[in-house]
Amino acid sequence: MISVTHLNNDWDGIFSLKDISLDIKKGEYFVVLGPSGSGKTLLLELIAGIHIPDSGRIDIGKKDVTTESPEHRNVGFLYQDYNLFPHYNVRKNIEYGLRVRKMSKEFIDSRIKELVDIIGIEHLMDRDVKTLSGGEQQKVGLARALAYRPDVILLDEPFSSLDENTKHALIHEMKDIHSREKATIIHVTHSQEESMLLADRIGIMMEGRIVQVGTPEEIFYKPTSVDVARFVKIENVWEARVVTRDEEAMLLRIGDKELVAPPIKVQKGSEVRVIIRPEDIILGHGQVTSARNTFLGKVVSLEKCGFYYMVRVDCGFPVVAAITRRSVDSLGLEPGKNVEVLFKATALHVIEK
Amino acid sequence: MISVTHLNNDWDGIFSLKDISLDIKKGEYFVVLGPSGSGKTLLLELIAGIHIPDSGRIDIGKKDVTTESPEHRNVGFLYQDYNLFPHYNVRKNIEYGLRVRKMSKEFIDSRIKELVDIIGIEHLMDRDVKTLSGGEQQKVGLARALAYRPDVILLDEPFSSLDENTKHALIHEMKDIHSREKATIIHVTHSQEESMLLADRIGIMMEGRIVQVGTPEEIFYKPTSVDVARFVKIENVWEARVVTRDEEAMLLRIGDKELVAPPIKVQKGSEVRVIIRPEDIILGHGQVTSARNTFLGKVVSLEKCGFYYMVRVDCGFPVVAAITRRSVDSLGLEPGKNVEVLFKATALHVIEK
Amino acid sequence: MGLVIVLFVFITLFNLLYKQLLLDPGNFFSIVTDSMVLRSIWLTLYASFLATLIAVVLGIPLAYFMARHDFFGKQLLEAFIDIPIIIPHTVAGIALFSLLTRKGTVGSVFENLGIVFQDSLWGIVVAMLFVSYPFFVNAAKEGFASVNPNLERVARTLGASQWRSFYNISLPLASPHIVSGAIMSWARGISEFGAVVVIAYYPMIASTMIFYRFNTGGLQESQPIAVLLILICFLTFALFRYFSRKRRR
Amino acid sequence: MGLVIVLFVFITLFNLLYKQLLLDPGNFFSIVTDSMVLRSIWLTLYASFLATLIAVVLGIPLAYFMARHDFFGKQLLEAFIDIPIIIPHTVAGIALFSLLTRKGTVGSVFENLGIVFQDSLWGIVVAMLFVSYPFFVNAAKEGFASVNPNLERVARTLGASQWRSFYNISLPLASPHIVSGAIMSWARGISEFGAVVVIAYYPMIASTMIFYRFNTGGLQESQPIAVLLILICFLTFALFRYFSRKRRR
Repeated sequence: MISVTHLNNDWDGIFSLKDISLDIKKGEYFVVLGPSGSGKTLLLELIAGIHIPDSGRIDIGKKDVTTESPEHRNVGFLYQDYNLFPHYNVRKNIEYGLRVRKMSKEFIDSRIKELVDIIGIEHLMDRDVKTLSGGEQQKVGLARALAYRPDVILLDEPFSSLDENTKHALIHEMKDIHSREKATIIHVTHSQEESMLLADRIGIMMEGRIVQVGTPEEIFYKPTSVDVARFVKIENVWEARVVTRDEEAMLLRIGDKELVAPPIKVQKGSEVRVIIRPEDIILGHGQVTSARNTFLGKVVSLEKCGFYYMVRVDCGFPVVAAITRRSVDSLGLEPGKNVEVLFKATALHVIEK
Repeated sequence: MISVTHLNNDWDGIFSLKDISLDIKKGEYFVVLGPSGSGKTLLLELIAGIHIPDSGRIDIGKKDVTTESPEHRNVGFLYQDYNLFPHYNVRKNIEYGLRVRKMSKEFIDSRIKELVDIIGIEHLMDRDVKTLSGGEQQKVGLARALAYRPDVILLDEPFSSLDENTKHALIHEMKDIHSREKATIIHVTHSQEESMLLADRIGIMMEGRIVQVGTPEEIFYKPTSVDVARFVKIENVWEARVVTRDEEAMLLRIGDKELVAPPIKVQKGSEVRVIIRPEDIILGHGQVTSARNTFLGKVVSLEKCGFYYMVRVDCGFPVVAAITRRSVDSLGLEPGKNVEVLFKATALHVIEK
Repeated sequence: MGLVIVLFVFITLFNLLYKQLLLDPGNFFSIVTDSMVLRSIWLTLYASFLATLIAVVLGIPLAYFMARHDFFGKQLLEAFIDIPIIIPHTVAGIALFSLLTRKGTVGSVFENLGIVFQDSLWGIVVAMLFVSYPFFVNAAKEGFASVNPNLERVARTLGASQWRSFYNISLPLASPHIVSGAIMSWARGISEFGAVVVIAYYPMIASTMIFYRFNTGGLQESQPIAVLLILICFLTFALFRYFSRKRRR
Repeated sequence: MGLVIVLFVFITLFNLLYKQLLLDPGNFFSIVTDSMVLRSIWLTLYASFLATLIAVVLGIPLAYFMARHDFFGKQLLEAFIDIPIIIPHTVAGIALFSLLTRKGTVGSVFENLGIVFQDSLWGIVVAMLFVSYPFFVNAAKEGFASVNPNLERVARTLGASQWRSFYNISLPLASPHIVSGAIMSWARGISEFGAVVVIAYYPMIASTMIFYRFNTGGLQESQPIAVLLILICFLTFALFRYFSRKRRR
């Protein structure tokens, strides 16, 4: 549906995009996730035609639009601060794209009615946009961008100017709107939470490059590089050496410990990295379990983190486990105590060094 | 140390404070938590002397400072956007409070050295403040406010203009600085996460009133009103009637179900509300457990929420449980399936209606 | 302390209005109903209106372009636009006269087209345009700069052409600035004396008329005209303040 | 299209400079070294400097107060400050002359103090002050308004008195605006003609000298002085742009 091929752009030397290629399917909710300053907004502006890339190619539908002007691209754009037209009321804002396209009065009315029902803003239609709250502005901006059924909706940090509670409510509505409107969406954000809750697929963007594309599961559990692992806050990244390897499993050595992991295509003796999310690590005392990797360790520290605890354990190599308050209480964990660390082989993700 | 008594202030009718009373102890880290627009910044400005309250009284140390001008109050103030003096470099910013107080050159140098070590900004000292990142600005602003050892440090949303990763790093440093400097801190924020990680005590502020004061444990697990429960995102608030009550327990009835809860001082037959955090609810299949409250229910929906799932179960009354991905997998939960819902009587929190 | 200066303006103007309107209204009415005086005032308002019209038509595209683009030499161009504000008024008059006199290069070209500047309406308009257009261009530029360019970009993605997004979005949003800039430019034209008097002593505009009457008849004959002009200026100025206030909202 | 207007200014000024400096430098140098001319230019610069000095001393407290406080009648006060910008220059002259003439109420008080305004340096200074101080006050007000009041509040909590926080924080941060406002006000004083000529034909300031020479000797005698003034104005203006640019950073 949307394809971006070898896109390069240098923007005053501050932001620059380097050889970006992406394929986004019709109806997909695609999130570009990356730290601020990585060039995410610029990517959206290139797709919208607000800037023209230095090199590379952009296709929307089956049309090459690389140098097309914005009004001929049929995209919808929602900037971070929504940019409603302040001299129009809500209805005139939403209708703008349809009026510019000289749609009939009947068509406009029926389309607006449909949208307003889906987005739930009927009560706002005659309001002055200056009186809207942040969340209301976002909904109106979204309705305006959706009105003429663009081929793709581009969302630039759509939740970042909202307070926490409004944000959570709107994330769920966004999901619903996406499926009811069958829209293709590219959403850029620096929030892992948003990407996890909304994305069909995620592209990780760092310093102007797309470094990994995958489902949320792949991104958050199977990062392909240490940088991505760090970015998605996996602290458990261990250097290991392959001892043996067969069709079903690999035996790895970390220091003087051995652990079992799913096999990847590497030679015996190679250096690899082992990655596991802190939520996938279980702490216990002599439990019966199917986990083949069990180590004895000593608790180093406990750190409150929301309603969970991050427990650091030294078992010859450093392990971080995310444990509920309940488990901390029932295991009586405290620094210096011994504890068993266990995890399933299948929860491990191994990458070449 | 700081006491605020029956403070009232009307600010253009937009923000207003209504009968605020607070006592903050020396060395305490006190967080005022509330939604935006609840009047939190105004409270700090009244304590700092930037505005004078309509009525009420403010004491700092043992001195009534209600109408004192800011420079005679000995407070440190860090606004949301830090407000470093743009025409001074970092060192001159930090020294400002000491120079105004005409401290000796030796004293200033030694105090600055000490602070700079604690806060870790030695490498920034000769930088122009315009070149600092958000996180660096925050540290410099904090150092400036701490330099003359004020009786209290007032922090206005100190993390809200930072990106997620910087924020997490700085929250941990803030904790460390607080304990090393033995400072008394009042920190206002709308972020539950910050308050949970930093506060010794939390005051919940809603629409210009302080509605509950307590430890994070009390606030997040034992809210005293439905409004606070909603604000701290507890969806499990059940209406119940007291069936029997003795020294050790109460038997409550919700619809046709009965449950056991810790006793509070109410008459038999009274209407009460029962509150429990979703993390304290366990889902299982015929487990052996010490929980006296066990119900059979049907899964209504599963909702991904970060690395956890919010599972809604109907067991005659609606229950929301927060469950790890592991548990969802091992229990094979999906909508329509039956599941056992259990929770300890002691995890329940009962309030009068 | 700073109020001294405001008080000074107030007393200066009040003294004049009081003397004319209350102490000697008869003299005031006889002089301001003099047809020569009325004609000169009408000429001033009309010439300044023409100058403002030219400034608006030529200034809007320039102001929009400068608000939206950064280019090499932009600061030099801004400097050039501001020059007439700081050049002494008689100097501006001399410069214009040198260029547009019938014997001058440009003046002779215009004379062949039938347009004469020396001692004519066109000379007055050109002098007023010269001193007043920077006020218009700067106000309009500020107006366009105050419109978030993302609004136009959004309009473009919604399907509007560049022209339409300008006409639907930027122009209406900048219009309070544009209107107040036009009024300011008109008032500046009305107030000009030095540049006009050099290029066109006749037909007399109001400022020239006051100067002439002052030299021939002293305060007695010049004060009434001054009062009338002050009243007209207050009216324009009230309009200006009205649009400025609207702009700030 | 808008460039037409810029081109017009450029050609107007270039035409004059070219004629004088390149075609007839001899005449230019003989006239601008005439001691009467030099004295009039010096008087203009000096009188305008005095007017600006008064505007700065009286204007800073007023500008600061207006930037920091909202009060009933603020808009009226702002209107009063702006009035001299839009009042026709000869009208301003008549108003001042009416007030300050030896026969006037205020004028006679000053005469007893030994200060005469009619045809004197003080008359020139007062006329220049009247037309130029709004430029200073508005620039200084904008300067103070651009300083985040939270900076002063923070300074207060850090232990600085109100005066000290003004002196350490607001004044230095507003200073680029204040300096450019003072230069603007100075340039405006230099450029004034209408108001000055009514209250003080003698001693002649540069504008008056040009007008006088134009009436007695035509372009031949007035152009060289105009060119010299333009060069002086360019210099002031370069200074102004330098501080404006600094301010924007």
